[in-house]
Amino acid sequence: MGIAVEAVIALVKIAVVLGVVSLVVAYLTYLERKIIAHIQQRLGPMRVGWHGLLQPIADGAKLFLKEDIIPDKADKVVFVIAPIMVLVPAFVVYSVLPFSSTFYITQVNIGIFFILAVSSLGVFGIVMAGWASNSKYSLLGALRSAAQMLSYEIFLGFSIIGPLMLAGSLNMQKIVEAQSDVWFVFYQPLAFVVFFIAALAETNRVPFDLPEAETELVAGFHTEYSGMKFAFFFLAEYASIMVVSTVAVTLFFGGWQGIGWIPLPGFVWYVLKLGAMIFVFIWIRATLPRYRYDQLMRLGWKFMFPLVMANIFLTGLVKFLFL
Amino acid sequence: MELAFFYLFAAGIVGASLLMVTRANVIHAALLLVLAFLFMAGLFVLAGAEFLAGVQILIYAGGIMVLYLFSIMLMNVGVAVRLRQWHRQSVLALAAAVLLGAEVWAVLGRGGYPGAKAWGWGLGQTPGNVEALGEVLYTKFLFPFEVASILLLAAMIGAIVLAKREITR
Amino acid sequence: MVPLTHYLALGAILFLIGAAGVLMRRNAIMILLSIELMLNSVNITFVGFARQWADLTGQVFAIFVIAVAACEAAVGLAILISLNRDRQMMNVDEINLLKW
Amino acid sequence: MIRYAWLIPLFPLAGVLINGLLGSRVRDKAGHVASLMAGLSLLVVLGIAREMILGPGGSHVVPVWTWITAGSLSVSVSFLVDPLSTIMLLVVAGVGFVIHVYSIGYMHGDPGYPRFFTYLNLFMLSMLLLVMADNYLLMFVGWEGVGLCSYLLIGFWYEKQSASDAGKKAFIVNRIGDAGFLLGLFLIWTLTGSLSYAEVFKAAPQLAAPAATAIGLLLFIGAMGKSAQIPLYVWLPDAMEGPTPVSALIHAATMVTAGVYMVARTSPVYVQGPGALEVIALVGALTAIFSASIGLVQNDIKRVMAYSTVSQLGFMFMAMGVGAFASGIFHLMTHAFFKGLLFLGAGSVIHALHHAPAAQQQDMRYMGGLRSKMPVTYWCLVAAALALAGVPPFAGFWSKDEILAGAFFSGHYVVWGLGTAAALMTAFYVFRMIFMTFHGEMRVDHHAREHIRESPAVMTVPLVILAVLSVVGGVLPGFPPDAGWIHKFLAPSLAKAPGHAALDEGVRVVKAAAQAGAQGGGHGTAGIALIVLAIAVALGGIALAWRMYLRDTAAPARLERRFPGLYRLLLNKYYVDEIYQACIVEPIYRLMRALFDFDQKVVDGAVNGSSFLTVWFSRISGIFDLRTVDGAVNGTAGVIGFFSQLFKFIQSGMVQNYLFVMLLGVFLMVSAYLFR
Repeated sequence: MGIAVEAVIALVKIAVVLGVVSLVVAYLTYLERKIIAHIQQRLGPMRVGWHGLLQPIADGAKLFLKEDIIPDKADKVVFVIAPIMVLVPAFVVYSVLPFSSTFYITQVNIGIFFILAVSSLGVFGIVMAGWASNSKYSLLGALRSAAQMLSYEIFLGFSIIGPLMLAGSLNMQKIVEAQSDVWFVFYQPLAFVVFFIAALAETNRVPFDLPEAETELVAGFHTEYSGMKFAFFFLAEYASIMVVSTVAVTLFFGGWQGIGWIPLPGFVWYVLKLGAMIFVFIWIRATLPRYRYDQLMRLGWKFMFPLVMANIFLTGLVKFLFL
Repeated sequence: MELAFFYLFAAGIVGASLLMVTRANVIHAALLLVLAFLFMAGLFVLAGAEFLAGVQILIYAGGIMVLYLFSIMLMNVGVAVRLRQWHRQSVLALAAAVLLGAEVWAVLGRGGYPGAKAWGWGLGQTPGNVEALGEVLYTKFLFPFEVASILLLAAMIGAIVLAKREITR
Repeated sequence: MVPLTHYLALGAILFLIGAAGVLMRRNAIMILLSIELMLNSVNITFVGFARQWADLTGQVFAIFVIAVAACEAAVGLAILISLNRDRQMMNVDEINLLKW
Repeated sequence: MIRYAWLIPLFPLAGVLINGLLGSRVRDKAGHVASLMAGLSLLVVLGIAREMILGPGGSHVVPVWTWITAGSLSVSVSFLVDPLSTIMLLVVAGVGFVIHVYSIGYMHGDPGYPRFFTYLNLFMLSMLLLVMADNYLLMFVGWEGVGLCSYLLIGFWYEKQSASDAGKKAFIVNRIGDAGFLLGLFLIWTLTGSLSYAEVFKAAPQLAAPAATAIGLLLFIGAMGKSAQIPLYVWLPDAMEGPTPVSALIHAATMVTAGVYMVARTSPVYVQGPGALEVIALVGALTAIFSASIGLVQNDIKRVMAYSTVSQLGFMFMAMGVGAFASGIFHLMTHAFFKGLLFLGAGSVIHALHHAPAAQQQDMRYMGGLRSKMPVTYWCLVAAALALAGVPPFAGFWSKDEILAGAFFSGHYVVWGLGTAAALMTAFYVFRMIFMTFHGEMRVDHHAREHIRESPAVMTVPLVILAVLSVVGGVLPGFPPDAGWIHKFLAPSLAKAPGHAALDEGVRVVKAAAQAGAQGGGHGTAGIALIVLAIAVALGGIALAWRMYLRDTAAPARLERRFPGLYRLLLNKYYVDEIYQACIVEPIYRLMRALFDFDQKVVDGAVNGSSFLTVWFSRISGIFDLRTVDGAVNGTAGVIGFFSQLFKFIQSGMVQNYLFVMLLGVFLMVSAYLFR
């Protein structure tokens, strides 16, 4: 098998994952609208296709065809690069996610660390977008976003240290295998709570959607964007939700491993768990109000930071004493 | 293959750095530096320092450079773009740098380094070098590690004191 | 396997670019960015040596360099912010209070 | 059970912590806490003693932890349980517990109640450490600990000037002895390379006689201080300023016998240096008769006891000195019973008289006729007095006369003679005390009379316990066959002195004679003679006291008129305190004053003179400095200033200029490397 064949296989895999993920992400928007609608006693999209099933495709077409406006005073280059800069890290992460024990694009030694590192780049796009738009709402949104993501990245990173200590590896496959008996969410409930809150903040989701707060900042950093560039931001957000859900499933819920005797293929289990996680994300958006900026910082530094530190300490202690 | 990637990354780094140094707009410069860092992370992966590559992206690109951007946005950079960008000693400095570069080139040309040894592990294999690095970092280099942590603490306090607006009531 | 000389040459080039940036630019932020570049050139040589001799000490020191860089960035930016607040400018060659 | 020996000192430690740290909380319960702790200790001791006495005995080391490791010196905190320490543990824990209980009643209502019991438990802890230590250093810790507690407890009523003075006196005099003890320890370590008993005793037979004698004498200096022997006994009578239970526990039953215990423990070393033993025997005998004679005329009830204690300690050292180690320890035990009882009884009397004027509470001239008011105290004290006087079958007879027999049969006739004389005086003064206190007409202050009543049960029950022990404590362990059970029990712990065969045989003969006397037969002329003499001496002393203080009450006054000099000499305790004051304390003061004057005049004069010289020299050199040196300096400064004006332009204040120069420096360095 020559290097060329390997490259072709890799490319095919990449194409498959990219395509599927794009589609799934597009349908996530549909899912979100539908779920929120039902939570709020509405019907949601119903017109395009059966129960509005073709709505995302229609939306995509609409956004694709819309006029792409670049503000006059904007920094053109940065303005154009920004949405790409947001989207690319969100998709790059998929290259190391293990969708099942056999299907993945590549394995990296530093698996989970790679995901953290790459997803931390997402903030650049937002900052660039906010700055390049040359609008005060955008800039405020970008500043908020930079501070928020910089802070919560720390808790996100620290919260996964507990499970990592238990698994003894950074490799996603091994982490999943380490949970064949008990999911880490039972060993590490504190870490999971912190992880989940930090993940909400990292993905700029309610109740931490300060950077794009519609009511204060008129959509924040992407106020000036339209058309396909706007769609990129949208896609990136949902792709990020998928990523953090995947990480959550991998780290805390045993990845593709099933529950006991139920004979389902690993991939199905994976999708089921992922779906549940994403549902919780949407559910929270439909339920909770937005935090104020100072509350957000206080929650992070004064509550979650000590909590997650205590968790690491306790895990280390228990591991040192009993394992 | 490896060499080809090395040249690719090296070209990226050098190009981004050169562009960075010559930008008038600070934001552009910072973004170009981020680009250089990303290439550098690729270079690290190539050199078998996968963890370092992760750190480079996570801490340098995702942390320090975001801090730079954040700070730059807090300051008004619009005016600075229209000012004179180059120091009066520029020409002299450039000459000195080029001369120094020539000298370094000569030194490197002499070669004569001890022979290479092979890593105990290859690319993409497990166990990766994270375990090995952690082992070394927390045993042999524990004391420097603690010193670094104290340094970070001191820097944090210093930064807060320096940047804090004095509150007058 | 990439020869050690390549890493060293790359490191030297980056260092000199950074040094030239430090010496030639007036804008304080540009100087800080150039210093970051210089620090990273050192990292490249460290990693190159680590690669050459299969010794992790180089990588460990690269990590320490990153820690130092973080400190430098934090303190440097804090100084710049207070400077910007007090004097509304960021040009280093106008700051010469230490003149004789 | 033996491996739980570490529990024994742990309970008093708990008591110290509870009472010491929570004193204000436990308040009235402090006594109960302390007594409970002492009782728990006693339980463990009894368990261990049961195993030691009924079981195979032997010597057991209970390691706790390694304390000091420095070079070749290695000291561990570990406890030794062998027959000797078992006996000591029984005495310390038993008498200690009884006195703790007694103190609940005696100290009731005192403002320092929790403090008192903290000290008392601390004392128990130290004393138990002392007797259980398996090396000299740990023993020294206990040794110093009991010294500290003694100081604290003598000065317990520290607002009283005389009490705090007495405390300081005890501490300082003990310090002198401790210096000797420490030197002894250094010498032991130098000569044997270890401080643990086992290794020292293993090395002891190889010691030269002079070395062993030196060690023995140095250690005995420590024992002199702690056990109040001539010339360091002066602190013990003053120590009676402390509360009476303290006097009973520390200054009669336990702490003061530490020296005796130490000598007995060190017996393997002592038998290598007979010279030290001779000195001990003589000092003991002299102390016995010397303090007994002082005791004859004292009027303070506790002082009589104090001198009696010193005298009895003399007896114990006498036993050590003549090589009758077991007899000495036997006497230590019986003495702890009856002397503790005597003190507690005296305490009971003082307690009953606490409404009398302060000066009369302890003065026997203001007592008398208390028998009917305090029957329990009276009968207990009579039992103790009979035991002390040596009337068979009470405890003192068995132990004291063993000592005298030991002295006689080992050929120390002088010691024996002094001892017998002291025994006569003992019998006299103790019954003088009984008669003056309980018999005759009541001389108590009128106000206090109606307040006199028997002490509460918490005080009398300990008295009765100790009384029973005073009666049977001698006959049970000391009764034949052979020399008595206690000799056989203690034998593994003690070394054999030279000529011990004759001694052992003599003791055995005396015992046999006593047995025979009880059975109506007889053999062993000397033994029978000794026994008869001993009984005669005891009864004679009692009869004399009876005659002088009950029949013919004018007799003491007559005697006083006839021998005024002797009487004053005895009443003032041979003026020993005054002699010490004049011969040691005053000269030291004078030396200090002289040194002070020397310092003021000579040293300060030299200092002032040299400073005066310095000032003048400085003035002269100052002129030189101003003209010549400053001129040079200013000239230099001028030159530098000129060049500075020139070069200052280099300092542009711009960081980047400096950095540029730095880069040039790097350039030059690399050039140097390239073109070298």
